[in-house]
Amino acid sequence: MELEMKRKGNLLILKVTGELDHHCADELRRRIDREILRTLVKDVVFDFTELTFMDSAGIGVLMGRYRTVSHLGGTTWFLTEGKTSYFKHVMKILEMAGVFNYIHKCKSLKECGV
Amino acid sequence: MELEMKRKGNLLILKVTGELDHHCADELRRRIDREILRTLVKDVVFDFTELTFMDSAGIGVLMGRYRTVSHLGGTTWFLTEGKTSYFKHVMKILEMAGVFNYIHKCKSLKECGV
Amino acid sequence: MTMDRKNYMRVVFPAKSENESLARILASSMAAQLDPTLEEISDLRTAVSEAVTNCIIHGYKEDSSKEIEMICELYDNYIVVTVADQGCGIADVQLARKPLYTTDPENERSGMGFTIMESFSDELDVESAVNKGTKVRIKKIFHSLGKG
Amino acid sequence: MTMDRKNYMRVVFPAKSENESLARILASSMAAQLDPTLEEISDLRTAVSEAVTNCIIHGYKEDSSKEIEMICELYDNYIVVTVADQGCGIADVQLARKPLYTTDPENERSGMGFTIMESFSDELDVESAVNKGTKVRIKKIFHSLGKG
Ligand SMILES: Nc1ncnc2c1ncn2[C@@H]1O[C@H](COP(=O)(O)OP(=O)(O)O)[C@@H](O)[C@H]1O
Ligand SMILES: Nc1ncnc2c1ncn2[C@@H]1O[C@H](COP(=O)(O)OP(=O)(O)O)[C@@H](O)[C@H]1O
Repeated sequence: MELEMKRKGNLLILKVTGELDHHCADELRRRIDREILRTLVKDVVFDFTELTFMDSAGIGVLMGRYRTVSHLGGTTWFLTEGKTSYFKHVMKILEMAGVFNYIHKCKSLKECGV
Repeated sequence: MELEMKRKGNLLILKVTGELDHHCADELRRRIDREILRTLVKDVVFDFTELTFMDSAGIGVLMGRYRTVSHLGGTTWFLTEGKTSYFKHVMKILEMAGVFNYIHKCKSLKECGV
Repeated sequence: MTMDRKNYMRVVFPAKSENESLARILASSMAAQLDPTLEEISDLRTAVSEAVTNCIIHGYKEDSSKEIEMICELYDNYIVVTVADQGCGIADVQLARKPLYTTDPENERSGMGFTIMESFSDELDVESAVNKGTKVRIKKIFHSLGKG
Repeated sequence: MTMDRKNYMRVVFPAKSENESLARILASSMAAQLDPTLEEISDLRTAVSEAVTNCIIHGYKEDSSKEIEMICELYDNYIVVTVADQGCGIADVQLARKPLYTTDPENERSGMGFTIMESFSDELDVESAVNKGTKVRIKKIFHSLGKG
């Protein structure tokens, strides 16, 4: 798992690549939470389009960040325009878990209002 | 393992790609021997430059074909200009086994006299 | 109709989270011998990952001195993967299998593990006994192979 | 200095030639947890492949109803892979380990298996007893890691 964090105005872009499982979920959430608190951004957007593996640990990471961000009055976005065949699998898992009842889908960063 | 066989005059070009182990060695030698007897070529050249795995089963395949080809009065060649990092490993194994005391190294197909 | 088992593998490894990815590799390498689709392999990897993670987190509460056993059995057009721990066990399996049910929300567990295992496999059996352990049996049919 | 074992895996699979590649994947996936070089992984894959092939061809004479056991043990900067069969065994291990020595030239065996295992590993132990079986222990140090 690799995490790339970029700030664009009030938005924190979180690109996670590689394999997201329970093994790396803990590190992932610690690094993201630290960055949210450090930069005091309002909104975050998750880019999971280049994951090569994800299981329910990914749901936990998304919903946990959603809680932190909502608490601080921000919005959590999720990029839905992945091109890999694995990304369909990621979407299937997240839809099944009802994640998009809380987290906003977006087709591009433009939609997140930056 | 994939085998690609091409004829060029008196020369049979044998390109083996993928993984060459004991599991596929038997199929490999049967297919090659059938082609040698069918086409009655004189010489053969092995192209192992795109193997992703080889163990001592590769030595057996080379030396076995060398015996058949010599018996029919031909020469066995081996292409040495592989570009992959794995090809160095292949050469290390073949050098260790003394295969090149019998089989002629060549840098390109031109050297095999076609 | 009974089918012959074509191949199998019995593996034991410690309950370390590094081995979640190892377990996925084992199951998918064995499944690959049948040449299923990438999507079918993805389903299997996810289901196996959930089962192994559950042994580590719930069964053994992250005690990595404990062992997990995984058995992969390959048939004509399907694979059966059994993942077992000798940990704390589950008191009410029916309740545990419900979507969103989790005993570990502090660790951001979503309670979707069993639901995912179920929807990404063709059969899911769970046997468990408190203080004895839990055994999960995942059957994944490779419908793409069109046999049987 | 003794080193702690960081991880391990015990695997049992039938003596089928399909499982030669499976055994390579198992050993190299475990080794990859240390992040060695590609070349070091290639050496290990080759050595393991020779050991497993020998169990299948020589130990069990291609009887795929028999089982091979493989144990991978990971330390700080090296791996130990043990491959064992309960097959025919080797009467004279010293002779068997000689380059070019083979009892199976009809099958185009080169007699280079043990020589390759030796030169691609850092330590090779062979224990064998006639009609009991053979156990080969391959130790591969990942010198690239520069530890220990
Ligand atoms: N191997 C296990 N050992 C003990 N309890 C388990 C095991 N697997 C699952 N459980 C119990 O079942 C519950 C639901 O599991 P699951 O659906 O995978 O969700 P999650 O792992 O997110 O909690 C867990 O919270 C746990 O209480
Ligand atoms: N697992 C084994 N069981 C029984 N005999 C073995 C085993 N491994 C090796 N041998 C014996 O040792 C000989 C040399 O082995 P090796 O150097 O690997 O060469 P090869 O496999 O090409 O014959 C074999 O020909 C066989 O007689």
